[in-house]
Amino acid sequence: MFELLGVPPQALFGQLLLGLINGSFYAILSLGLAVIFGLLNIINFTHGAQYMMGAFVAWMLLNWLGLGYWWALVLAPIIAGVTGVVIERLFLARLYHLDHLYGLLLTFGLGLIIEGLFRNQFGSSGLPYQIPAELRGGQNLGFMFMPNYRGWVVVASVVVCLATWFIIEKTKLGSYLRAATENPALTEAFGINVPLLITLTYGFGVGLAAFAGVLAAPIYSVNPTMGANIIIVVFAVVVIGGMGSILGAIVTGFGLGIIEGLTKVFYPEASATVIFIIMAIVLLVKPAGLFGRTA
Amino acid sequence: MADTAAYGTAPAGLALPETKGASALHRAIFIALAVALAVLPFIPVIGYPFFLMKVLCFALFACAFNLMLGYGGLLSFGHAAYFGLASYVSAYTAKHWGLTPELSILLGTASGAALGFVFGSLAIRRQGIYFAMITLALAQMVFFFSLQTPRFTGGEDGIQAVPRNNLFGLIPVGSDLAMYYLVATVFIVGVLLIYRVIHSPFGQVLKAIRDNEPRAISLGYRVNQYKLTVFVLSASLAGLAGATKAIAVQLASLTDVAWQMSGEVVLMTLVGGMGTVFGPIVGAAVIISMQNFLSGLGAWVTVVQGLIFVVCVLLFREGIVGVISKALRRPL
Amino acid sequence: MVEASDDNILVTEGLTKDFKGFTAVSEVDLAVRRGSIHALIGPNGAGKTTCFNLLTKFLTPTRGRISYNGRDITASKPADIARLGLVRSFQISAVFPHLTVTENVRIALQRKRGDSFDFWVSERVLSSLNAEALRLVEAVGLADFAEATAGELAYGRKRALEIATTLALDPEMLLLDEPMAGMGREDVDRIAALIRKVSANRTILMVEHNLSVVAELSDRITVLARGRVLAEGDYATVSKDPRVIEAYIGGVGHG
Amino acid sequence: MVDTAADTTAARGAASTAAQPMLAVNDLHGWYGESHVLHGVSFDVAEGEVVTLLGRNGAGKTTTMKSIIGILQKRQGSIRFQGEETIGYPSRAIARLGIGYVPEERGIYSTLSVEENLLLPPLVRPGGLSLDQIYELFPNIRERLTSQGTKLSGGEQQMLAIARILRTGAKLLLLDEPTEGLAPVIVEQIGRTIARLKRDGFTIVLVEQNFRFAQTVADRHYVVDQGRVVDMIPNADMDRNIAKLHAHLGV
Amino acid sequence: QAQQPVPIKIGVLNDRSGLYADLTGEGSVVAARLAVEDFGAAAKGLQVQIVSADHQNKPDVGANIARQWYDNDAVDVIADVPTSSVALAVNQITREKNRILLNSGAATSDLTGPQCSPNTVHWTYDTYALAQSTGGAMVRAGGDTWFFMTADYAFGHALERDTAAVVQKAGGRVLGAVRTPFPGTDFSSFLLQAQASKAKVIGLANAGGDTINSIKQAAEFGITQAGQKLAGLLIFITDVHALGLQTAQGLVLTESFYWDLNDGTRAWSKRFAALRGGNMPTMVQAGVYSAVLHYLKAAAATKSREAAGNMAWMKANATEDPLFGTGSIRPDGRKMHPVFLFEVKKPADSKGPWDYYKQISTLSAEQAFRPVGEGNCPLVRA
Ligand SMILES: Nc1ncnc2c1ncn2[C@@H]1O[C@H](COP(=O)(O)OP(=O)(O)OP(=O)(O)O)[C@@H](O)[C@H]1O
Ligand SMILES: Nc1ncnc2c1ncn2[C@@H]1O[C@H](COP(=O)(O)OP(=O)(O)OP(=O)(O)O)[C@@H](O)[C@H]1O
Ligand SMILES: [Mg+2]
Ligand SMILES: [Mg+2]
Repeated sequence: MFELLGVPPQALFGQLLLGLINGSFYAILSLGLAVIFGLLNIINFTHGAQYMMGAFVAWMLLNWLGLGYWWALVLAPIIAGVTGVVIERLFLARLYHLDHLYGLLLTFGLGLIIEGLFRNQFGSSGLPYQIPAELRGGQNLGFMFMPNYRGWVVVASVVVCLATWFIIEKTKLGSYLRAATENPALTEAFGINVPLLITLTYGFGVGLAAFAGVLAAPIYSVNPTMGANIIIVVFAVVVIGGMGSILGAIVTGFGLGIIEGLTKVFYPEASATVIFIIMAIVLLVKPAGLFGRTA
Repeated sequence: MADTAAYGTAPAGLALPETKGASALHRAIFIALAVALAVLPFIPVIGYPFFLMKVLCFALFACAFNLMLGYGGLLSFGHAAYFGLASYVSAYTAKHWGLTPELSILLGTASGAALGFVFGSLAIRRQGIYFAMITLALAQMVFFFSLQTPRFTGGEDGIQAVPRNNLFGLIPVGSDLAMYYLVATVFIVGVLLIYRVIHSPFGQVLKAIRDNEPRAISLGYRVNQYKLTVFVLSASLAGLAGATKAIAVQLASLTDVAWQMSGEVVLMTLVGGMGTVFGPIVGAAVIISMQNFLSGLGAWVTVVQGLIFVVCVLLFREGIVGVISKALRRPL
Repeated sequence: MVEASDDNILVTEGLTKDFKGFTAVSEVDLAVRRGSIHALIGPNGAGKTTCFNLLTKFLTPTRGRISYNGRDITASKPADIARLGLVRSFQISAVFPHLTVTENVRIALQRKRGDSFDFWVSERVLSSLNAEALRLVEAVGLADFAEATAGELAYGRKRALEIATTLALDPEMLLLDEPMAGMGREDVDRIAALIRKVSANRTILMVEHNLSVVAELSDRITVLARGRVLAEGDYATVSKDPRVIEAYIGGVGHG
Repeated sequence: MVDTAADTTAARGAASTAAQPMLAVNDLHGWYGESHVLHGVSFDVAEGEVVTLLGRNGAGKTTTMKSIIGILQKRQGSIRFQGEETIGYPSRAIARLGIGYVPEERGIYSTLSVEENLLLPPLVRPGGLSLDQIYELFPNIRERLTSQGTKLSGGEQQMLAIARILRTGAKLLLLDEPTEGLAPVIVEQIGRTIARLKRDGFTIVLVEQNFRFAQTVADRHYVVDQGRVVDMIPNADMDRNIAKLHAHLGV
Repeated sequence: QAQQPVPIKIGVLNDRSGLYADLTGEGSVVAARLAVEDFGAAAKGLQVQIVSADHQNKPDVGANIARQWYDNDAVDVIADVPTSSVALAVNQITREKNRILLNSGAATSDLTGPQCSPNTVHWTYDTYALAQSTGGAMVRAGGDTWFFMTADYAFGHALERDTAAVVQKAGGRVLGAVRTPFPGTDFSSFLLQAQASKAKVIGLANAGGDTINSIKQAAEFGITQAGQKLAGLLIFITDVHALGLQTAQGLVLTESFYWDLNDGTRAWSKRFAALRGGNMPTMVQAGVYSAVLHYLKAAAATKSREAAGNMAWMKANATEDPLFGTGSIRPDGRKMHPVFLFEVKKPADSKGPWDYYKQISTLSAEQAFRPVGEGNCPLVRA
C-alpha cells in the first residue's frame, strides 16, 4: 500500500471523515450566520452564545424536565428561536437603517450578556451531557472506529442545510426574504410584511445555531465559552463562502472542515491558522468569496 | 486653463466660517486637554499615574483606529496586530537589547508601520465587510505567530518586567510619574498629528473617497494609494500606542494581539463617537475605567459590559462626543 | 475603419464587451473629433453606459482598442485616464454626500494641486481654491446651496453639482452620461447653455435621451442599437434615417 | 396665489360632490427627519382618472408619492383611499388596499433575478395583467429573465419596475417619473400603456418632468411648488394655461 | 487586648468569569473567609479585610490589579492567582512592591525555579509534582508507553516535557506526541493518532476546556474501553464533575487534596459546600484556606503587616491545618505536602454526588516536589 507523506491511506480516510463531521458544525453555524447576514445585514456576533444556549437548553430540558436528546433537538431550537425573536423585536429592529457596524456592536454586547449570565448560573467548567442511548457505540469501518453519533451529525446537518438552501433560493418565500433585505421600505410598499419576515428569519437563524448546539452537546464540552471559541472560525467560513451566500456557507463549511482535518494530520501546528490563510488567499483572488455575488 | 489664475490670488481668508469657529474651539480643547494631563496625576482616585498611562495609550490607539474608520471609512477588524506587534518589538528591544525608551518606541512604531504596509497592500483592494474580515484574518495570523514563537514573544506569559531604561540614555523614567509625562507627551503629539492629518488636503480627499469612491476615481484620484497611506498612518500610530504601552506598563502580552483587542478598540471608538476627533479619547477613558473599576464585580463584569454596549447602541449611537457635538452643532 | 487622424481626439477600434455570453457592446468603431460635441444615443440597453465604462476603464473591454490623443489607453487605469484629461460623469448622480456643495467642487480643484498626500499640511491651504469653487457653483445655479450638504440636495441639483465638479477638473474631454436626466425644464436650458459654454475649447461626448438637447447641442451623433453602431452623422441625417426612427425615435419625436 | 388656491378648492369641491374620489389627499405635511418638506398638499383623484403632479426639482412630488404609499415615516394630514383613512397605516397595509408604486429610483433588486423581480409583489386584487400581456408590452424583459435585476440597463430597469406592478391588480398606480431616461419609442409605448390601463379602469397618479408627455396621457395636472399644490389645470385647458404653467415651473 | 488591631488586607486575585472560575473564583474567596473565621483573627488582634478581583486569565489585567492593590489599596497579601502567565506577572510585581504572594492556583514550577522570589510561596501543587505523580506512578503501574496530546502553547509544552522526562526516567517510553491547536474544540483527529500509536497511556498535556473536550471525545471513540488509559496532567475535580462519571471513568489524575480524604477534610468541605451551593472544594480553594491560615498565624505572631518579617515567620514555622496536615515552606517558597494519584470511579462505584475518586497512590512531599537544588532558584543557589 502506498503512503502519503508517511500517513497510511486508511488513516487518511479516517481523517477525511472526521473533517467532514467537523465541517458539519461549521456548515450549520455558518449557514445560520449567512441567513442572518444575507437577509438582515446583521453580523450576528451573538451566534456563538446562541449555539451555546442550544446546548444548555438541552441540558436544562434533561435535568429539569426530564426531556431527552430527541426532544431537545426539536425544542431547543424553538426555544432559542423564540429568544431570537424577542431580541430582534426589542433591539435589532431599531438598527436596520444603520451601518452594519451597529448591529455587530449590539449583538456583540448581547453575546457578552448571555455568556455572562450563563456563567453566573452554571459556572464555567461545563455540564455533562450524554450521547443518547440509540446512538451510542459505533461501526468498525476497517480503517477507523466510527461512532454512530458522528454519522448522525453528518446526516442531520446535511438534511438541515439542504432544506434551508432550498427554501431561500428556490421558493417564493425566499425571494421575499431577499427583497426585504435589499430594500425593506420598497418591499413593504408592495404589501409584504417585512418586519414579520425579518423577525422570523432571525429566529430561524438563531434556531439553526441552537440546533448545532444540541448536536454538539454530547461530544463537545458544554460550557458558556463553547460558542466564543468557535465563532471566529465560523465567521471566516462565511466570508470564504461569500457573505450571505447560502450555498457558499454550506459548501465551504464542509470543505473547510475537511481541509482543517487534513492539516491536523500533516501539520497540526497550522490547523488553527489554516482557515485564516485560506480566507486571505480567497479574498485576494475572489473578493466576494467563493460563492458571493458582487453588488 | 485660464481658471487656474485664481490660485493664490483668491483671498486666503475665505475659509468657511463654520470651520474657522470649529478650529478655534478645537484649539481651546487641545489646550484644556494638555493642562488636564499636566495636573491629573495630582488629583486623588483618578490620578493614579499607572491607570492614566494605560488610558492614554488606549486613547491614542483608538484615535489611530478612528483615523481609518471615521475618516477613511475603512473598518479594520485587525488593529490589534499593529498595536500588539509594536508592543512586542518595543518590549523585546528594551529588555533584550537594552535600548532606550525612545528607540524601542521608534522601532515598535516602525514595525507597526511596516506590518501596516504589508497588510494594507493586501487589504485595501477589498471593500466594506470584506475589508473588515480580511484584516481580521491577517491579524489572526499575527496572533498565532505570537502564540507559537515564545522565544520572541514569551508565548502566553508575554514579555514581562520590561525595563524602563533612561530616556535618551539620560533622563530616568523609572518612576510612574516620570513615565506618565513621557506617555502624555507621546499622546499629545500623536493626537495632534492625527488632527493635522484629518484637516489636511489629504484628509479632504480621504473624506471624499469615503463618501463616493467611484466618483473620486473618476476625478483622477488614485484612491488605493490614499487608502494605503491612511492605512499605514493608522497602523503606525496604533504601533506608537502599543510600543509606548509596553514600556509604560512594562508588559507585552497576547492580550495586545488578540481579536478581542481589535473589537475593544472598535467599541472605544463607537462609545466615544466615531468620526469625531475627541470621541475615541473619551471612549477609551470610559472603557478602560469601566474595566478597571468593575473588576471587583467578578463574573458580572461581562454582563455589565454587554449592557453598556447595548445601551450605547440603542440610545447613544453617535457616541458620547458625537452627542455633545450634535448638541453644540459643532464638529468635535 | 476610422482613420486615426490628429483631428480625432478619441478613437476606438472594434470595441467589444461580453457579459457572460451577452454582448453589450459589439465591434464599435467610434471617432470623436477634437473640439466637437458628440452625442451617443440609442434605445435603452443599447450599450451606451457600458461604452462609457469601457472608455474610462471602469470596465475592461473584451476586445478592441481605445486611443486618446494618439495614445493607446486600452490598458490604463481609471484614475490615470482622468489624469490624462478624459473625465466622466455618471448616469446615477455621483456626489460626495457628506461634503458641502463647495467642498465637492473643491475636491476636484484640489486634484490639480498634484497628488495631495501632504497630510502634514493644514487644510487652510485649500481656501485659496474657494473662490474658484464658488464661481463654478454659481455657474450651475447652486449659489444658494453653496454651504448645503450635497446629500440633501434634490436629485436635479445633485446632477448640476456633478457637472460643476466635473468641470472643475478643466478636462480636455468630457464624457457626460445623461446630464439632463431628472432635471426640470429651467435646469435643462441652463445646463444646456452651460455645456455649450464650456465646450469652447473642449471635446464633449454625451449620452442623452432628450432629443431637443441633442439636436441643439451636438455636432455629430452616433446611434447605437443592440451594442452596434446603427447610424452616424449630424442630427438632420440621423433623425431621418428610417432605421433610427424605427429603433429609437419612433413615430413622433418628443421635444 | 390666492386665486389659484381658490381654484383648487373649487375643483376639489366639485369632485367630492360628484362621487367619492378614489384618492383624496388633504393638508398633507411631510418631514425628512427635522426638515419639513410638504406644507399641506391637497388634491384628489377620481376613479379611472390619470392625474399628473408637475413641478420643479425638489418641489415635493416624490415626497408626496412616498407619503401616499406610506414609505415616508413622518407624515400628517389626511390621505383617504376609497374613503378609507390611511395616514396611520404601515405601507404594507396601504399596498394591500390596492395601490401600486413605481419609485423614482426604480427599486430593482440586485439579489433577485429579473423574473423574481417581476413576480415579487404579491397579487392584491384580481384583474392584473397576465405575464403574457406584460411580455408583449415589454419584450426586452422576456429576453433577460434570468439576469440579475440590476444588470439591466437603466431603461430596462424602468420597464421592469412598471411591469411588476401591473401584475398585482392594484387599482391605483403611483408612477414616479416613469419615462425618465427612456428612449422616445419606449416613452411612446409607455404612453400607450398608460392609455390602455386607463381604459381598463386603472387610476393613475403620475409624476412627470416632461409635460409634453404628460399632456398626451393625463386628464388633469396638479402643479406642486415648495411642498404645496398651487394649481390645477385640466388637460383640455393646457394650451390656454401654458404661460401660467411655465411661470410655475420657472421655464 | 488593649493594643491597636493590626489591619490586614488580603486580595484574592483569580479567574472569576473564565475557564478556571469554578475551581478558583468565588470559592477561593469563601475559603479565605473561612480561614479568617477559623483563626479567630479579630480576637487575636488582626483586623482582616478580604477583597477580590477577576484577572480574566490575562497577565496584563492581573498585573494591573496587583499594582493598584499594592499602590492604592494597601493590600498586604495576594492569594490564589491561577494561570501561570498571570502568576508570573503578579510574582514580579509583588517582589517589586515587597508584599506577599500566596499562590495556590498556578501550576508553573518556575515560581519556585528561575523566577522564585523571597515574597512568594507556591502552595498547592506544581507541574513538576503533577508529572512526578502521574508520570511516575503510571509507569510503575505498567503504563510504560506514552503518547502525548499537547496543547500548542508554552504551558502545554512544559507539561509534556516534564512528564516525558519522568516517564523516561521511570523506564517508560514516549511513542509520540501531537500538538493540538489552542484552544481547540475537536480532538477526534488527534485521538485517532493517539490510538494508532498503540501507546498504553495517552497523556493530556492541556488544561481546561481542551482537557474536557479530549476526554469526552475519547469516551465517544471508545478509546478507554479499548484498553488505553487517559492521564490528565492538569485536571481538577470540577472538570470531572463537568464531565460526569459516565464519560470520565478510568481517567487518572493527580491532586494534593480531595474532600473525602479524612474526617478533617470531610468536615471542612461540608462547611464549604454549604456556603457554595453544594459544590465541594477544589485543591486550589483548599490551598487558599491553608495559605491564608498560615499567613494569619504569622501576622498575629509578628503583630505586623511587614512582608519580610511575616515571610520569615512563615518559613520558620511548620504549617498545620486539617486539609493538608502538617507541612513546611522551603527557602525557595515551595510549600511541602504529599500528593495523591487518583483514578475516577465507575458510575456504579460512586456512592453519591461528588464521590468521584479512588486513591491509587501517594507520594510524599519529598518524592513529589522538585529537590530544592534542582530548580535554578537564585535564592537557594548559594
Ligand atoms: N455588468 C453587467 N452584467 C451583465 N449585463 C450588463 C452589465 N452591465 C450592463 N449590462 C447589459 O448590457 C446592456 C447595455 O447596458 P447599458 O447600461 O450600456 O445600456 P444604455 O445604453 O446605457 O441604456 P440606458 O439608456 O437605458 O441607460 C443592457 O442590456 C444591460 O442589461
Ligand atoms: N432623504 C432626504 N433627506 C432630506 N431631505 C430630502 C430627502 N429627499 C428629498 N429631500 C428634500 O425634500 C424636498 C422635496 O424633494 P422631492 O424628492 O420630493 O422632490 P421632487 O419634486 O420629487 O424633485 P425631483 O423632480 O428632483 O425628483 C427637496 O428639497 C429635497 O432636498
Ligand atoms: Mg445608460
Ligand atoms: Mg422626484
